[in-house]
Amino acid sequence: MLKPGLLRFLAGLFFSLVIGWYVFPYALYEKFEQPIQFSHKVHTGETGGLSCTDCHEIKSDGRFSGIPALEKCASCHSSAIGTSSQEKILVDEYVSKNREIPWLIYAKQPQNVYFSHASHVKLAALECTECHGSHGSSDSLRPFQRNRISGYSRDIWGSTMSRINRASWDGAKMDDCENCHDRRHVANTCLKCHK
Amino acid sequence: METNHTSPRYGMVIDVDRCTGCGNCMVACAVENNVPPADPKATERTGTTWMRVSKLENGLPFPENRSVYLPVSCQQCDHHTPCVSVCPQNAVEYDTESGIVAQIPVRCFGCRYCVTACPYHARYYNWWDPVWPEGMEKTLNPDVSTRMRGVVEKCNFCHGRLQAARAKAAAEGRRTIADAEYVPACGESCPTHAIHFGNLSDPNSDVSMLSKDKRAFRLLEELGTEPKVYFLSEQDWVHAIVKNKISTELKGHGNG
Amino acid sequence: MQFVGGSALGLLFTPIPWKVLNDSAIWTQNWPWIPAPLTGEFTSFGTTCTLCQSACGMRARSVGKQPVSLSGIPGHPFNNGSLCTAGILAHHLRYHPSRLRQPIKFLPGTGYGTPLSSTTVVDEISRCLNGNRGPVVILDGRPGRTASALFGQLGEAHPAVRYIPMSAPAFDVLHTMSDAPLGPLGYDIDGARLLVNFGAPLFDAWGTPSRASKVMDTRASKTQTVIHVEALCSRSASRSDQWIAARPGSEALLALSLACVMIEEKLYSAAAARTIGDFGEFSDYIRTFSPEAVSGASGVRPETIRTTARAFASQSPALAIVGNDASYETCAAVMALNILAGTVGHTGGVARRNAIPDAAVFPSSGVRAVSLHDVPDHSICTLIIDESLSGCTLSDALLEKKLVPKDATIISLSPFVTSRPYCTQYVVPSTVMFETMSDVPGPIDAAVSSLAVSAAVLQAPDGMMDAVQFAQMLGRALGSTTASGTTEELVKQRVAAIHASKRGTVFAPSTGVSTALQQCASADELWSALAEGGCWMDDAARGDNAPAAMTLMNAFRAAQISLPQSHNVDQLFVVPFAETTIYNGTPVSPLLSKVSQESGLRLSLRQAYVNPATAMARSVANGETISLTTKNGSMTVQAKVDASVMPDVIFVSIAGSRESSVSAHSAHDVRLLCNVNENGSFSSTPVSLQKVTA
Amino acid sequence: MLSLVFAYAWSTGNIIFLGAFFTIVAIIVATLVTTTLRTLRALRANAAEAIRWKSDFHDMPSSSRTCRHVFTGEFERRVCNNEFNCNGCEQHALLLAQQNAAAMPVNAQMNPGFALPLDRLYSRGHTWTKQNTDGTYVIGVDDFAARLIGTPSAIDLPAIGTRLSINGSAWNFKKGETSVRMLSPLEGEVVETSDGAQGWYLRVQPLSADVKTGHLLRGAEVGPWIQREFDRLQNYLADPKIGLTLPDGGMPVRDFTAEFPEKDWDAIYSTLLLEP
Amino acid sequence: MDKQLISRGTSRTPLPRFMLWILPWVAMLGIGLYAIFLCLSKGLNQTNMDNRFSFGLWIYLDLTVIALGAGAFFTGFLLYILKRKELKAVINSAVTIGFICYSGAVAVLAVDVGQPLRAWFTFWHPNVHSMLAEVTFCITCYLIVLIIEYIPVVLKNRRIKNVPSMLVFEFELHKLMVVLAAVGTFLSFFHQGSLGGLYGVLVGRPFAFRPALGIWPTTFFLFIISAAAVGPSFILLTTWLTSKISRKQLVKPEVLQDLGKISGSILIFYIILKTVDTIFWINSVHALGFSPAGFFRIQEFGTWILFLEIVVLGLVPAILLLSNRVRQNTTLLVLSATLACAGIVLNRYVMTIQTLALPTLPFDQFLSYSPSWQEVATFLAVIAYGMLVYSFSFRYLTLFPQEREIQSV
Repeated sequence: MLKPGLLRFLAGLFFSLVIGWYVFPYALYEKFEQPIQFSHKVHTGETGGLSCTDCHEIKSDGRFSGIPALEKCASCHSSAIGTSSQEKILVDEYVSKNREIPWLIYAKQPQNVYFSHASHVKLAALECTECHGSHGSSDSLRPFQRNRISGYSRDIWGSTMSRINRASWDGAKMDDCENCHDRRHVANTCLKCHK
Repeated sequence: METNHTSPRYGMVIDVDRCTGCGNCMVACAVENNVPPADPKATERTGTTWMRVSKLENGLPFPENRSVYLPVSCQQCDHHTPCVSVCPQNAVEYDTESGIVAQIPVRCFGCRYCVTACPYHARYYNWWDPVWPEGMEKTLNPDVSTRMRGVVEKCNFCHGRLQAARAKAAAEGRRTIADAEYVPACGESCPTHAIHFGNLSDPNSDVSMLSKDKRAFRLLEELGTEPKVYFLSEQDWVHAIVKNKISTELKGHGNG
Repeated sequence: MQFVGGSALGLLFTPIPWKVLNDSAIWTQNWPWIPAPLTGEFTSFGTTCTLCQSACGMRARSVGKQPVSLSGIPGHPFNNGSLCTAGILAHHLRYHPSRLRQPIKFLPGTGYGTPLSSTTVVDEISRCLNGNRGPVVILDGRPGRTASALFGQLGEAHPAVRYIPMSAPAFDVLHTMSDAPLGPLGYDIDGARLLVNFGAPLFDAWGTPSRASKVMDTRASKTQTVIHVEALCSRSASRSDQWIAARPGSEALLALSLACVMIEEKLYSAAAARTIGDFGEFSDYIRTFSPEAVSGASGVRPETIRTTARAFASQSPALAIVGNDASYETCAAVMALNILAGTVGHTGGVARRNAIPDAAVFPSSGVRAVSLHDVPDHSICTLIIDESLSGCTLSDALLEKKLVPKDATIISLSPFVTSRPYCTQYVVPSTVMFETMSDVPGPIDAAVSSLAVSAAVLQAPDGMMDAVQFAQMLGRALGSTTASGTTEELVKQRVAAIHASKRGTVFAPSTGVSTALQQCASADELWSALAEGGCWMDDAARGDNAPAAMTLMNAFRAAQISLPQSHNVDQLFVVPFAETTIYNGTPVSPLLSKVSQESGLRLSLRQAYVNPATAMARSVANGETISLTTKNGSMTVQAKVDASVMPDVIFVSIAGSRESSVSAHSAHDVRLLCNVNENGSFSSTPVSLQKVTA
Repeated sequence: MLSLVFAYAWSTGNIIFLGAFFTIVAIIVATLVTTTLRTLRALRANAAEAIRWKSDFHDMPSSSRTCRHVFTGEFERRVCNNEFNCNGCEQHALLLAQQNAAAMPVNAQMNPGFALPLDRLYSRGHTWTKQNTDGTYVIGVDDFAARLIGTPSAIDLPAIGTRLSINGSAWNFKKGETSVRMLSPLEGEVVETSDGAQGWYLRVQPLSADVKTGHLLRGAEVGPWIQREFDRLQNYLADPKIGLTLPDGGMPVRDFTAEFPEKDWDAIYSTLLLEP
Repeated sequence: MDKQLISRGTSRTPLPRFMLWILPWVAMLGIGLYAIFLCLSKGLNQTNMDNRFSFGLWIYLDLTVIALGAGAFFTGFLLYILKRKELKAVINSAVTIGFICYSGAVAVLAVDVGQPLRAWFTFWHPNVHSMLAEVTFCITCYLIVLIIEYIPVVLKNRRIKNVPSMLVFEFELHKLMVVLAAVGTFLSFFHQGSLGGLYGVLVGRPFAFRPALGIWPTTFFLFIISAAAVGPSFILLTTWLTSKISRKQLVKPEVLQDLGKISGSILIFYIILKTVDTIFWINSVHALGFSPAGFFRIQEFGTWILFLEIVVLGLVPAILLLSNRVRQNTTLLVLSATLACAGIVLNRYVMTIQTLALPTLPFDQFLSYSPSWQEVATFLAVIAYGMLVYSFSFRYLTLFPQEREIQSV
């Protein structure tokens, strides 16, 4: 009597584990493709010669302009430089129509979070790669994954709940900010990062 | 709750003799901090005004009746802060880097214990979802997050402005900011310059010196909460009423 | 059973419950229906406020072009870094929920309107104007703009059109007392040593929000004394050096009583008296109003009146001022005081100012100042109103008297619905601040002329018209020619004319200082200073500009001031009460709820101040609802018991009431309860008070 | 929580507060886990019926728990608290040692008229058992229970092979809406069932040679016991207005249930047949 | 079916009559659930609470029912720890009442907070200095304990216990009940105290603020003792009421008298402490510069309220309950217990409502507050919920083990 009971029990357990660890994480996120498969690799390093701050700049009032406006792209790409299909989209769909590119921003902070690139870059002298990893040398853009419940970008929240196999730049949860602040003996008060 | 005395402790000194009770501070605060307009059903007791101008009367009949206006925001208690210790989930915190009592609405779950605890009635619960007329949401200040229904909010000395000032300093490679770089919206908007703002830890600052003026008083000082908002008045009756706790000598019922 | 148990246990070891718990909490932190602020580049620009006539310089912090907060420009000659409560919210005006999106046509007597399309409304307006029904009157709520000049051109060019720029009511009366034209007048408030203020909210952002600050700063040096006359200890009264509590409606009596003392004790200016042709008649007339005779009606002791009169005569220059909502009688009496003191046309008194030097561009501007009082009764068939919301109190009663009964048409340009129940009305939606380029002249009662500019930074919604376009549209409809070109082109011509005059000073926000216009190299430089929130200020008129010949009784025969027969001690009176004249009734921003509805700092719509003694006698407690009944109707209001107001007088808020459609006895607006006197102002009206029990 | 939560500090307050909290959570969890494990173990050990008896025993009114030594007159009043487990009862052992069972007279007149042969052992639940020659035991109901129940509408017998425990459920009678559980007088495996036509219902193979029957009533105890039971029954059947009367001149009828259909038989069965 | 669920040997009112009895409660619960739905979907603007009266009827209700529900822990403590066996007669009822009171309180709390979905933050980011964190932890734990304690009562149902696993589980759980009783007592002590501390720590509310004894304000201890004092009285009262309504004797009279005696002896102790505390409070607010009488100057909260609380509803029932002769008389006994319960109801009212109604700032005025219909309906829903759970429990479970014995005699 107990044997089949135990079996059923284990079957239930297994069922939950599969749903919970494989189906649920997959179903939780909505995937969106970026409007253009932008290649950081082409623009930076030996090939492109641009540095991060050429496009992502900190203004004199300490505000970070984030993803550059179309104007910036258009300053080089007023007409197609290469022959790639992505560049054709850029020129035909956005530059020539003067439409801003609706980028999906992986690292966009929640509205209640305050983050100053100026203090991290200028005062703490952090490298871009410290938080953004090798993103700057990637050849294509990963799909943007949006949590269906919270609306947050998955890249911010890490790949898995248990945060196994997580690269140092993969995600920036509140804990990550706090960890780094703690390591560097920076205050961890709420108002430090919340607005 | 240790106070780091090397970091600034921001405070405010309000000259009530200069205050005309115009209400600029209240609306400037609402604009700065993305406080929504009133719900049609909101009242004096359910509305949200981080800075609230109250009227203090001398209690005499017409025409001897005189009143002063007291703009009362969060008093940023420095010691035994009544709201910090009561919050069950650390949504209220004494910010050691500025002396500001921080309210983090996204942590708050709306139990309103802090509202009950605050003797200054400086805390406001969002009874309604914030609603802005169509298009007006474009006028929201990006330096301050909007809040949702069901949480408590209050004055934080326009902390968004402090963050902006710090970011600007950081861009220039500075770690400290001058007093003049950071003024809350109420102080900036006061047409009679009744509101002084600055670092109380700096003995040479405007507010430090004014706070030691013999005209200075604080609200409910005897409770020992060490508010960082001071008031100035030359009028004896103002001091007398504030000290004599007229409140327990109840005059009547009201919606106050 | 076991399966369910197993899955339940297994579930606890998967992310599902924890992640859902966590994410649902995050969801409450980012509710999609809660708006988020804009993101974008943070900038700032200077401009000039157009909400009222004060023309305050303001700096807007903005995301992209979108202003997110406003503050005064430090050093600005008008407002020196201060803004008023409404000014701080000026960028919300554009989004006010009651803003008109479409032209609307109201039918007489109904209070209901039907929306029209833009083209239909132009056609209908053309038909009205060309109906040959009688004179077309253009009422300009803010004279001195480019649009005003265009309206003026219409008046010049078209025989049927009369252009009436709104002016300060007190100066209208003063004009009638002068035998020769006086030209533009203004109060030289800053120059006066003694100021007797009959109820104007001087320290409550009247004229400029920075005045209270200025007075406080100079109080130690005691350069000016302010005596305030009002029935309650208002913000201005309590900030003044002396407050005289006078019964509402007795201001004219009190002013005449002061004049009486001046004449009795020969305290008047002999030079001024010589210019008064009917001094003897006036002296006889005024003897009735001795301090003793007036004391009962005004509640002011005779000694106080005598002391005040002596101070007014001795502390020269002394200036008596009234608010823009004062009655004709009060205006006449107060202006008589200024004439007797001999300060009309002098520094520190009622100054005569120079017109803006742009006559070369707009020949009509500043000429033919006609008052609405001068228009024959029941003569206006078509009335065109522009800028009716910008601070000039337009008396409904006076308008009704001037319009053709039952058959008049009013066309107004306004961002909000303004409905007048007794006539057909077209409301054309107008652009508001930040949507339109506009030149901003200074206040109509300023001592010197000035000009500033308010720039267009945001796209106006479709179908909105600015004043210049409106004037041009009227021109086309009337078949007259008006200056053509965009507002910006026209304003630039004006600025060039000013630059050419080399008069006055210019304030540049970038430097924060004012410099003489002569040092301004080019018209473009002046333009750019103005475009970033600066302003040009004319020089004060030089020399003695005292009027040569006056006939005071011109005004007093029309004023009909008499001492009340007897005063019933138990009688209550109701008085319409505007806490600040600037934004009361003008919907600027829903955030104004902070200073009224959400805090009780100022009266909200349908609230009234009641003295504690008055309230107690009728067992009314603070916050309770009371019903007020006069012979004109009744309304219910909430009582705010306040010891700073006079006993037996109920001050009822008129805040916000212009938004609601009004019709007699519907009692949304306390003004409907009040008696209206001959000259269109409200008199204090006997009222009975009942407590309303729910 | 704890170090998982950032900025957690090992302050005294935190340690005391969270320490107390986790201790309590641990106690609660431990209690639940212990209970679950014990439950599983008991179920595996087939102890459910024994536990049912233990559990039920304390829910029975004290009148149902009279000690057997009251029947013999050794006590005026004594209530058993030992689940009628006389083997484990020190007092019982002591009394057995003192008396000579054979010397006790058979107090026949105590019996109000029930046929209770003394060749068998009676359980307190009104079942009896008797050893067969082949070593198996037959189990039946006594005359009292038979008259109490009368003709059952159905009999719910256990399957062959079911293990019975002492005072555990043996079988159920259905009587209208109510169901009556009969207690097993002894431990064993059911080898045969019957509809009661032969006077018995179950034939049971004991699990061990040492058959425990010490708790069963016998001999002189039976009469006073059944008298007492009959008194209790009369108590129930008495018309509260008239007092004690008995049909048939005070003699037991064949079917009490049929005679007094208006009575709460569910409660009477429950009390007299020891199923609370 | 209904009959099959009713415990053997106990008679219950016929099903239709029972349905008639529960109908109004179901209706009340339904209206209350609608009010709760309104509050959760539209926000707390549905209530008449505001920024000045930020705690209202609900918090008052919570404090009161938790105080009255203290009978559960205290009876458990007396029975399992101090081995007062006679209390076995009411323990099941006490546990049920405790379960009702606490689950009702927690349900109302979930409506009362603005963001119930974030309530778990308290567990993840607790502020150990907050009395409310202490309350939250203890009430959550204690509610779990009460559920676990209530489970055996349910499992003892006639039908459920026929399932062997249920029966065995109940049996095994009951064996460990002493552990749960001990844990429950510990938790109850703390959260009853913390609820008192809730107001006692409010520096900004001199009316409620009390100096600390150790780390807790005196109200911490007063709340524990008052709850312990009144808990047995409430059990007495509910038992008597159930008995009256069901027209059955459920426990032996000695049990009620015993409860009364326990209640009385703790109550007298409490009243002494409360008096001492009040005297100390008068001195301390005076030292702060407040006029102690000023707190009682408004008519609704005059000094009479202090007299009523301490003397009429405190000292009087304490003395009555301590008298043997009074306890012999059921009417007087029940009356005294009622007075004692009313005393705690008033005490919690004063601590919640008067504390908030009194102004502190010089320009404040006395505040009034009247709950909205949604608040009242939610309040009544908790009452209805309690009545339903208790009615069903009484019908189908064995709340009073003595009942059957008393019936069978």
